[in-house]
Parts: sequence; structure tokens; C-alpha cells
Amino acid sequence: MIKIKELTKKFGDHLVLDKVEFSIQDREFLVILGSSGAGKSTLLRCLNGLVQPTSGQITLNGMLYNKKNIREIRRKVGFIFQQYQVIGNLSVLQNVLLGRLGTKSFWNIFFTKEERVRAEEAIEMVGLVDKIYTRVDQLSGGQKQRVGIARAVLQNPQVILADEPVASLDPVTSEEILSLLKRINEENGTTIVCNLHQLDYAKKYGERIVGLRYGRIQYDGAASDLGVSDVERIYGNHLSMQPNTGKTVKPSSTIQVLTT
Amino acid sequence: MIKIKELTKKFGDHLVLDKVEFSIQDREFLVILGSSGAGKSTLLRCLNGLVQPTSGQITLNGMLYNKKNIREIRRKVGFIFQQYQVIGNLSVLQNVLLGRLGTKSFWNIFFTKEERVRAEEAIEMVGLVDKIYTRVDQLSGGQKQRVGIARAVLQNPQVILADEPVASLDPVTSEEILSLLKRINEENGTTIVCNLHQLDYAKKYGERIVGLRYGRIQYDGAASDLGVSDVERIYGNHLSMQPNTGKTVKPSSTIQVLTT
Amino acid sequence: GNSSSPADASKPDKLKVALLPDESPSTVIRDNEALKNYLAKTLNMDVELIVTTDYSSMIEAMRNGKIDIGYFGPLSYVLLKQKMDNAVAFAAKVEKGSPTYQAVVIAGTDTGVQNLADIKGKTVAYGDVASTSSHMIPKEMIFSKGKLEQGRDYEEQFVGSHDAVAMAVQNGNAQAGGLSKPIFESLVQKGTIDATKVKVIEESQPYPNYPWVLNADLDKDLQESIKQAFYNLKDESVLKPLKGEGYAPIEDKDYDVIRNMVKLLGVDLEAQ
Amino acid sequence: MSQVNQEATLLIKSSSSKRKFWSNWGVILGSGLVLIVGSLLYTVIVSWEALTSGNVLQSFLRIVGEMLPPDFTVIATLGEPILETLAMSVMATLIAVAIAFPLGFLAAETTTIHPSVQYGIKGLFNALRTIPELVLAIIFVASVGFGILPGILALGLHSVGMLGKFYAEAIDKVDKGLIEAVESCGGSRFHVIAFSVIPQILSHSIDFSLYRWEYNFRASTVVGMIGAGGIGFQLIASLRIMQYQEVLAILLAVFIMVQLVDAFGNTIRSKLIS
Amino acid sequence: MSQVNQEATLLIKSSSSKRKFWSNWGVILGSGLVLIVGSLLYTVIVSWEALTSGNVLQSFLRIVGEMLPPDFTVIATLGEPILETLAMSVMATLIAVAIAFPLGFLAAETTTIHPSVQYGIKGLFNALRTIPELVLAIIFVASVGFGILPGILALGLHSVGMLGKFYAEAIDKVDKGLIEAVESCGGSRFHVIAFSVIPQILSHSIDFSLYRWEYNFRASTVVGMIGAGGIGFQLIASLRIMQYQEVLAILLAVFIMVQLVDAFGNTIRSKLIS
Ligand SMILES: Nc1ncnc2c1ncn2[C@@H]1O[C@H](COP(=O)(O)OP(=O)(O)OP(=O)(O)O)[C@@H](O)[C@H]1O
Ligand SMILES: Nc1ncnc2c1ncn2[C@@H]1O[C@H](COP(=O)(O)OP(=O)(O)OP(=O)(O)O)[C@@H](O)[C@H]1O
Ligand SMILES: [Mg+2]
Ligand SMILES: [Mg+2]
Repeated sequence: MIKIKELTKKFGDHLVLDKVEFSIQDREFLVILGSSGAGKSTLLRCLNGLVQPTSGQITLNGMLYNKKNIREIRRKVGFIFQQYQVIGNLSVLQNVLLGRLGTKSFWNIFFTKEERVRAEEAIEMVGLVDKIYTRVDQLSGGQKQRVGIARAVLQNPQVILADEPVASLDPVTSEEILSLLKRINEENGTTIVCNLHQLDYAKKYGERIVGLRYGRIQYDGAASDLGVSDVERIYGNHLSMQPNTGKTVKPSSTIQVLTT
Repeated sequence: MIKIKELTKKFGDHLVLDKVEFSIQDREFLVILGSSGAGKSTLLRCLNGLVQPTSGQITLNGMLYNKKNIREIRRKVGFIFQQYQVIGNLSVLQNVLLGRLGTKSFWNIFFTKEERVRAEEAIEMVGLVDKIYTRVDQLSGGQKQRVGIARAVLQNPQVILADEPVASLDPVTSEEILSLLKRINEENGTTIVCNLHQLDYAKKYGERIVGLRYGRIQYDGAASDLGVSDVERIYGNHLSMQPNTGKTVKPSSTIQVLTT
Repeated sequence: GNSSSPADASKPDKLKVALLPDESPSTVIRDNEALKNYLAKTLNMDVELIVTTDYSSMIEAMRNGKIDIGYFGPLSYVLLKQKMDNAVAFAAKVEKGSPTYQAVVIAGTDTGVQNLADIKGKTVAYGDVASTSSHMIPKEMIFSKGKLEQGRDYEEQFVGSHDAVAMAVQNGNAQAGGLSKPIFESLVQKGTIDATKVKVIEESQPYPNYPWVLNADLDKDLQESIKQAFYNLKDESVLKPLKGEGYAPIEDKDYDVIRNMVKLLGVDLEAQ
Repeated sequence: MSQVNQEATLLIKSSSSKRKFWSNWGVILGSGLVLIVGSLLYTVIVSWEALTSGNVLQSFLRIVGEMLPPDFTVIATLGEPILETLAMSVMATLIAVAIAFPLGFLAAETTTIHPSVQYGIKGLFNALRTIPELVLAIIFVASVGFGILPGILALGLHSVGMLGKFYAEAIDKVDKGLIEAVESCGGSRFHVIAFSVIPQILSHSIDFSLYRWEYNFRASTVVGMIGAGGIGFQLIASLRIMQYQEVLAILLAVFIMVQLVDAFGNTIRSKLIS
Repeated sequence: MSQVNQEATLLIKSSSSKRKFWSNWGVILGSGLVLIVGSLLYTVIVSWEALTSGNVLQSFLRIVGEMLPPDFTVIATLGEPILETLAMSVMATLIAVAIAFPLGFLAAETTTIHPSVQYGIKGLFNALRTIPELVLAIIFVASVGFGILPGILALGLHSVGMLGKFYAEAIDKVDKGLIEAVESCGGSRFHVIAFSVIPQILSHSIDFSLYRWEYNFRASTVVGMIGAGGIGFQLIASLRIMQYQEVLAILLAVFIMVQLVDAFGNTIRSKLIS
């Protein structure tokens, strides 16, 4: 179980997370919603220890996050990055094998045959078997995303934090990946925390939804209970761009259409 | 009008586009669908001259794509990148101003006050006004995406090629961005070619849909006509991961759940 | 003194001989085979010849027992001796019948410099800081006879080598310069230096020539055979590349004149 | 865990075929190996005696000991030489950057106008690096006389060779995606350089240039030998007459300068990143 | 278009406040400017005469003319010296890489174990660069005698200073996101280095190391002076007696070597990228 207490994060004077407080139960499939810049990624990164909170506490199974046990926590908490974060000049296989590093001693950089076989299985899962020796900087966007997913899958952690894992994937692949996460969740009992932008996926796969806005929790409840008013509270009309406000058209501007 | 004739692209011996042939009418809102790795990005990149086709021809308003007129073509054809491709250590404003470069002489690297004002307007459009002087490497994923959109908007081209412009955006922002593209399309008469992964958006915003699979056109028709069988033809069951195929469970594998 | 040669250095199986040619080192390399063979035959032992262009490294190598005998410039010998009691100068090259040599002060013909006193306000080219004949001797000449002091009365420039001194004067970068007389003569003879453009304005008194120095830690018999090998050197084919007529015995006190000169010029050699 | 998986080591595969991989890298690694083993053998053979003679450490300690304590009285005379060296190194670096930076773009595959120009300029850089500062300095002393000017010219020209090479190599390592970002807007080659390449190589280029400044400061030992002045001459002069304590004091003065340049670089670097 | 917009020039803003921007960069740019203008003035003042005296070009052409045609007869004698230099430069570079590469990680902010270690090792690198090869060479001649060994040790140790600095700077420029990729899996600091940092700096590091090899080949002119042999001694010897035609011939031989190293580097680079 992950307990988050008064979690606050500032970048400079920009408050990104504002006293966020909630718990994540074991075996839960939690979806985090929020508009762009709401702090979803930052929250997830805190849960993996990649971002040092400005204040507040996080515990995993009662273990407080701190420098000393960070490797142990990370071994138990896998991460799928929004911006792929795959290492361009390593092959797909090498990138996926990184998922095993948490189990290795400080100096050990070699992988066993068994680990390799498992990595190949994970790569097969995400449909990249024909790219196994390809350098990942030659992959398409969705393919890179899947490398990151295979990496987390191979890690086989207690918790998988997935930061928009299907953002660059087509609907079929998206559903397959989310089903995969769901199955890992159900069959292996892995806790899944997943940032999503698609409400339909959130409702279909998530058990519980946490909605963020300006770094504060706006909604925390069952996925099935999420109503239209909740969605509005989460997303608001946060862009300055408001259609049909009746602003006057700027004359002779080449981008006049935008300013109406 | 863009005419694509027998467009073929190989990376090594990997055939990514296979004699693709279709035309894009002026003022059209065209959505390209296809699974991950189908060749959507490659197709769009060919249309901007960023990828040199292995064979085949592309013409814009009858002008053949070649080295000599590539700058002229690009000035008329804007691009929104799937992987943002914003320049990390320039500010949001500087990145957006790049959209004006096509109109400038070879050596001119200065921008006028007017251009700057328009850039600010475009930044306002995409809701990044408070980040205008921020270095873009400090932005969230969706914010970077919006910088790329503002850049194309400022360019005010005849054609905007958008490679998954809303992949990293939340639903509200996504709809706003797509509405924005739609309005540019309708009010300015800008042709839009847009790679999308969300079928519902494709149907809502696209007039016409082209479906790609393994580099070949599987569907080309009105968005409203896209039926379930077409969708299956476009996406297929392309992952090797097939649920319920009854494979035997590998014993004692920590990722056994994946191989069922 | 801190001579600390290892025990087995007193009778090495191979004699290490170092040359620091104050002129054409490439010629020396090309021609050193003759000297090497002569020594090997006479001493009946292996000989290794080392040629360097740097004074400091040779001094340090000698002090640390890395070479057994070496051919030093007078000033570098003085420097060495000061730090190594066991360094013994035993032979000096005989040129024109005498184990001495001279330096010259030269000047460009069109500079109007006729004598040492005319150097006032001019630029003088010297070779290397630690060179006897392309620095110390000419500087002393200008100081004692011309009554001019560096920095106050004229400017000095170090250009690296004897040849470069002559060249600097010839092409007008310096109005005057100092170098070894034999080298200047050979440069004129070769035509490198045009005698109508550069002239000698003053010759120095004779100074003891370059000494061969040996390490007194060597086996006494070996020392003696080495000395005799040089004193008895008559073979033209060996001597010609060395540009000498033979080698004459010499003693440490012969170099007192250099030490005095050093003191006169105010160079502080009293380190440690 | 005893069975080691070769795929996962750091070797980078350029293709999925193992055979191709080895024929690609085989030549490179093979010739590298021959060079290394050959050099090692040669060195050991010719230096066996020196390596095994007993008093290596003792001699080493003695000469180092003679440098102690540093004789700081020499510092008093170093004021002008340091200023001279500073001016010489700054000017040399400035000249070098001014020439090498634009030429670097022509020497980089990514930004050159034609392969023949690329190879021509790379060759020029190689030639400039080949000619030692000492030789250049001699040529310039003959041309412009003594003083810091020949030193500036010699150090500056020689530096062009190194800086140009480094700039060009950094340019060839930029993210091609960000070049496309500018190209896709219809930007010219010059726009690509100004808005994509330069922002990407800026940090590295500053590092190279500052290193070269520091190098030029130190390299005054070389040109100092032949009359180009500066602290280098003082160092060589003290070395020649075996005033090792002075040598150490001068080196400490140079060290402070090196530390300052380094700190300057760190400041810029942290400002660029933040 | 006459009105120029300052925002869009290449200056990189570190904050949205103009004031902060200037106070950040003001010090750096200000001190840079003082240095440059000061140096320029000093140079012009002390070199005015040299610059304006008429025969600069004439003298320059004369001395260059004296180098022509190159005297290739000297090449025949260069066989062994070239081999010596090759062995010396390879060994020196090998030693330098072996010491500097691991130390580089300790000297980089990104991978160091403690700031004090970081500054300590950076200081060591600076010190090693400060001591000229010539001084190191003399120390090693005193320790191990003449031959290529003192040359190897001098060049190797001096090179540690440069390579270490460059490695560390490259490490501090890696994409932090890719470090997170390994960290997020629970990788140790060593895993981060092996699987994220090294793949990212590999290409740059190879460039630096090859450059240093080439540098060490060329720097044999310096250690050649102290009897370390090699082609550098030949060059200095010919230079001292002003056999400029020989000098040119030797430089051409060195140039070929430099071109070869450069081509070797290009091959590796293109293999790494493909
Ligand atoms: N390293 C950083 N330095 C400064 N500000 C940052 C940094 N990282 C993120 N931010 C800011 O923090 C805010 C939240 O960022 P975050 O990445 O958590 O958003 P998000 O909810 O994941 O958005 P998206 O859906 O667009 O990915 C943004 O406004 C962003 O600009
Ligand atoms: N530079 C390249 N070198 C080699 N192969 C490439 C390169 N770029 C793309 N590919 C390959 O071409 C195929 C199509 O790539 P493309 O980026 O067009 O796919 P896509 O349809 O945009 O997929 P996605 O939806 O995942 O972005 C992929 O299999 C990819 O691996
Ligand atoms: Mg995010
Ligand atoms: Mg794509």
C-alpha cells in the first residue's frame, strides 16, 4: 500500500502539487486524470522517487521513501514514462533488460540466459519481436512506448506507475496494452497507477479515479461514479481559448481566424 | 492540392510505404488512421520533404517536390511533430517564432515586433501565455505539444500536417486543439492532414479518412462512412499478443501471466 | 652532494653515453655510430648512445645515474657539478690546437652597430638560457666591455638555438646576437648566413671547451679506460663528425672562469 | 547468473545480423588491438631495464623534493609576464574561435554545403594542428618580430585546427529531429544553424573554447622559448638553471589561472542549464 | 522588418524576468568583455610597430619559401622514429584513458559520490594539465632514464588532465531523462553509468580519446627534446639547425598520420550512428 501525506512540490515558485493526500491500496487499478500541466507526471515521479517532494511524506508498505531505501522501493515500483525515455543507442532487447537491474547487485551488469528469455517474452507481449535487435532510436513513437512498457513488465514489480502509456498508440494497441496491464493487475495482483487522458479508457479499465487540477485533488472515487460534473471539475475550461466569445476580428492579420 | 503517386519508402529492406497513391484536396480535413508502425508518420514526413521517398512523386499545386523548391513547399506546408521536436533550450516564444522562418530571406534571423505580437497571440491560443519565456525543456508533455501546434499556427500555411497532435493532451485540451484546427480549416481554408489514434475524434473532425496498414492504403473515403469492418481492416489484430489463444502457462515464470 | 648511484652502477654491463650537441644534432645522430663503435671496441663493452636537445633532462639523468658519461656545455656542467659532487669533467675538445673555444657577438651590417657599446637601446638575440656561448659569454662581454646591462640598456630575446640567433640578426629581428664562434663560422661557410649582412663585432677570450663528464661512482679501472679512450682518440672518421682534433685532459677548476662569470652576471645558482 | 549474455553488454549493434556486426567492427577493433598490443610489446622490450632498475621511486621523490618548498619570491617578478600571457591567450583564443566557428559548420557533414568543401576544411584543420606552435611561432617571429604578436598568431592559428575539429564533431552529433523542426517551417540552412544547431552545440562549444583558452595560456611555455614572451619564458628559464623551487612557484601561479578558467566555465555551464 | 526583436536572437533566457537575466549573465559577459577589450588594447599597444612595419608579408613568404621544396630524403631516416612515436602515443593515450575514464565519473556532478570528491578530482585534473609535458618529462627522465618510457609517462599523465576534464563535462551533459530510465528500474549508480551514461557519452568520448591520441603523436616534439626519441626529436633537430625543407617533409609525414587518425575516427563515428 502506498500512503501519500501532504505531498507538496514546487519548481521554483511554481506550485505543482499542493498538499496532495491519498492512499493506493494493494491490487488496485487507479487512474489519474487531469488536464495538461495539472501535475500528474510530477505526482507519479514522486511515487518512484524520481522527484524529491518539497514537503510531505510517501510510504510504501509502511516504508518511508528516503535515499537509503530508494533502490529497494524502485525495485518494487516500476515506471512507464510519458516521453518513452528509452536509451536511443541500445537495442530493444537491451532496453527491456534494464527492467531487471533492480534485482542485481551494485556492480553486476550481466544478464542471465533466463532473464534474456523472459525479456524476449515481454517483447513478444508488446508485439515488437521483429525489432528485438533494432536500436530504439529507429522505432516509431508507439514502438518506443511499447519498449518502455515491456521494460516495466519484465521488472514484475508490486506497483506499476504508467504515465500515459497509450498516448502514442492506436486504439487496438491501446486496448491491448491496457488489457495487458489489467491482466497483470488481476492475475499477478500488481497495483497499477495510470495517468490517462481518455475518459472512456479510464472508466473501462480503472477501478478508482483520482482527478487532479492545479495540483489539488478534485475527485477521488470509484471509476463508475465519475459523473459529468466531476469531469468538468477536473478539466475545467482551462485554456484561454474560448470559442464564441465574440471578440472582434483583428483586421489584416494572417492568423485572424485564431483571434475571433 | 497535394498529389501522391506511387509513393514508396524503404528503410534498408524494411518497406514502410508501399506504392501509396492518393490526392489531398484543398480545404480538406483529412485524417490518417493506422496502427503503430503502419507508416503514418513516414507518410506525413514525405509530404513535408523531411523524408526522401525511395520512389514515387509528390506534387503540391502541380509543383514537384525536389531540392530546389523545398523551402517554398515547406513554407506552404506546416508540420506538427509527434515527438514535439521543440528546441529544449529556447523559450516558448522563440520556438513559436520559428514558424515565421519560411517567409524570411536566407540570412535573416531577426523577427519584427509584429511577428512577435502574432506569436504571442498564437501562444495564447494554445493556452501557454504564462509560459511564454519559459525554456521548453521545463514544460510538461502536453505543453510541449502545444508549443509545436502554436508554431504551425503562426506559420499560417496552406496545409498543416499534424502527426498525432493530441496524443499527449487531455480530452478537453484535445477537443480544443482539434476544434482550433477545424476552425483554421474552415475559416482560413487551410488543408489539414492529421494522424490520429482516436477513432471518435477522427469521425468527429475528419471529413475524409485514409487508413494505412503495413504501408498500404486500406481505406479511403468519407469519415462518416467508416464502418466496423473498415476499422478491422485498418488495425487488424496486429499484435502478436492474442488473448485467449489457449497457450499453455509456462511454469515458474515470474511473468507467466503474460504468456498465457 | 647527494650522489646515490645503485651498487651495480659501478660496473655496468652497458655504458650509457649521452650527447647534447650544441649544434646540428641530426648530424650527430647520423654520425654517432663511429664514436659508439670506437668506445665499444676500446672499452670492450656495450655502449648506448643517447642524443637529446635539452640541457635539463641530461643533467637530471646524470645525477640520477641514468647515464654514465655525458658531453655537456660548460655552463650545464657547472650546473651539474653544483648538485652532483661525483660528476667529473675529464676531457675537452681540442679545436685549432687548443681545448678552448670562443663566442662572438654579431650585429647586422646595416644596423650601425660597430662595437659593443653601440648595442645600447637595441635588441640582442641569445640562444638558450642555459647556453654558455649563446648566452653567458656574450652577455658577459656586453656587460664588461660594453658596460651595458640587460633590461636597463638593451633588450634580450631568447630564440632557442645558435642558428636561430644568427638568423634573427640576419633578418633584422634583432640588431645583435651572441653565439659560438665555430657555429657562426660554419653557418657562414654553408651560406646560411650572408657575410655581407651579418658581421662579427667582438670575439670573446678563449673559454674551456665542452667537457666530457663521467660519474665518479663508476669502477676506477673503467673510469681510467674511458679517460684514455678519449685522450687517445685519433681516428679521423670518429673525430670529423665531432668537429674536433682530439680530446685533451681538463679539470674541474678550469671551469671556475665560468662560475665567476655566472656570479658576475648575478645569476643565482645557490639553490638548496 | 553465471551464463553471461553478450547482447546485454555495452556493444552497440548496428544491425540484427551478427555476421555483419563483426565485419563492421572487426576491422576497427582488430586494427586497434594490433596497435595496442604492438605498442605494449615495443615499450616493454625497449624499456624493460628502466622499468626494473631499482631506484625509480627514489629518484622521482628526490626531484620532486627539490621543488619544495616553492620559492614565492619569483612571483613578484611575474606581474608583467602574467599580463602578457593573459593578453596573448585571450587574443589567440578569440582569433581561433572567430575563424574556427564558422568554418566548423562547413566542415560538419550536417551543415556543409558540399562534401568537397567539408573534406577540404577538415584537411585544413588537420594541417593547422600538424604544424607545432613552435614552428608557427618561428615563422611569425621571422615575419613580425619578437613580442606577443607572433605568439598570438602561432597559438591562434594552431588552435583553429583543434577548435574547428571539435566544433564540427559536435555539430555532427546534434539531434537531427530538432533540425527537422526548423526545416519543416521552411527555414534556410542558415536558420537551421542559428535556431537549432547553435543552441544545441552552445554548451559544448563554450567548454571547448574555454579549454582552448586555458590551453593557450599554458602553451605560452612553448612560444615563450623562442622569444614570444609571457610566463612560459619564465618557466623555461627557471627550469634551465635548475631553480626547481621557482618552477613550482610559477606552476602554482599557472594552476590558479587554470582553476579560474575552470570556475568560469562552471559558472557559465550552470547558468546555461538552469 | 526594421524593428528587431531581441527576444528572438540566440540569447538563452534563464528566467522570464529581464532583470534577473541580466544580473545572471551580466557578470559573465562583463568580465569577458573586460578581458577581451583589455587584451586587444594591450596587444595593439605593444605590437603597433610590428603590425605596421612594411615587410611582414615579405618575411613571411621568405621563410615559407625556404621550406620548399620539402626534402624527402629525410623520410628515409624516419622509419624507426615513426614507429617509436606511434608506440609512445598509443601507450600514453591508453594510460590516460584508463586513468581518466573512471576518474571522470567521479569528477562529474551527475555521477560523483560526493561534491568534495568531485572538486578534488577536478583539481587533480587541473594540476596535471598545469604541469607542462616538458617538466613532467624531465622528472621522468630523472626517474627512469632516457627512452620512450619517460615520454609515455609524461604524455600519459598530462593527458589525464585533459581527458578527465572532457569526460566529466560530457557526463554532465547527458540527458537526465535517460538516467531516470535506469534509476526508475531500481538500477544502482553503477548501472546508471553502464547503461545510460556510457552509451550517451560513448561517441563524444571516442572523439576526445582519438583526438588525444593524435595530440600525443604530435606532442612527441616536446618529449623528443628530452631524448625520448621519436619523430618529434627529428623535427626539433631539423628546426634547430634551420633545415626548413626537412622540417616540411617531417610535417608532411605527421600530417599523414593525423589524417589517418581522423579517418579512423570518422569510420567509428559513422558505424556508431548507423
Ligand atoms: N523540471 C521542471 N522545472 C520546472 N517546472 C516543471 C518541471 N517539470 C514540470 N514542471 C511544471 O510543472 C507543471 C506540471 O507538470 P507535469 O509534467 O506534472 O504535468 P502533467 O499533468 O503530467 O501534464 P501533461 O498531461 O501535459 O503531461 C507544469 O506546469 C510544468 O511546466
Ligand atoms: N529512420 C528510420 N530508420 C529505420 N526504420 C525506421 C525509421 N523511421 C521509421 N522506421 C520504421 O518505419 C516503420 C513506420 O514508422 P512510422 O514512424 O511511420 O510509424 P507510425 O505509423 O507513425 O507509427 P506510430 O503510430 O507508432 O507513430 C516502423 O516500423 C519504424 O520502425
Ligand atoms: Mg505528464
Ligand atoms: Mg508516428
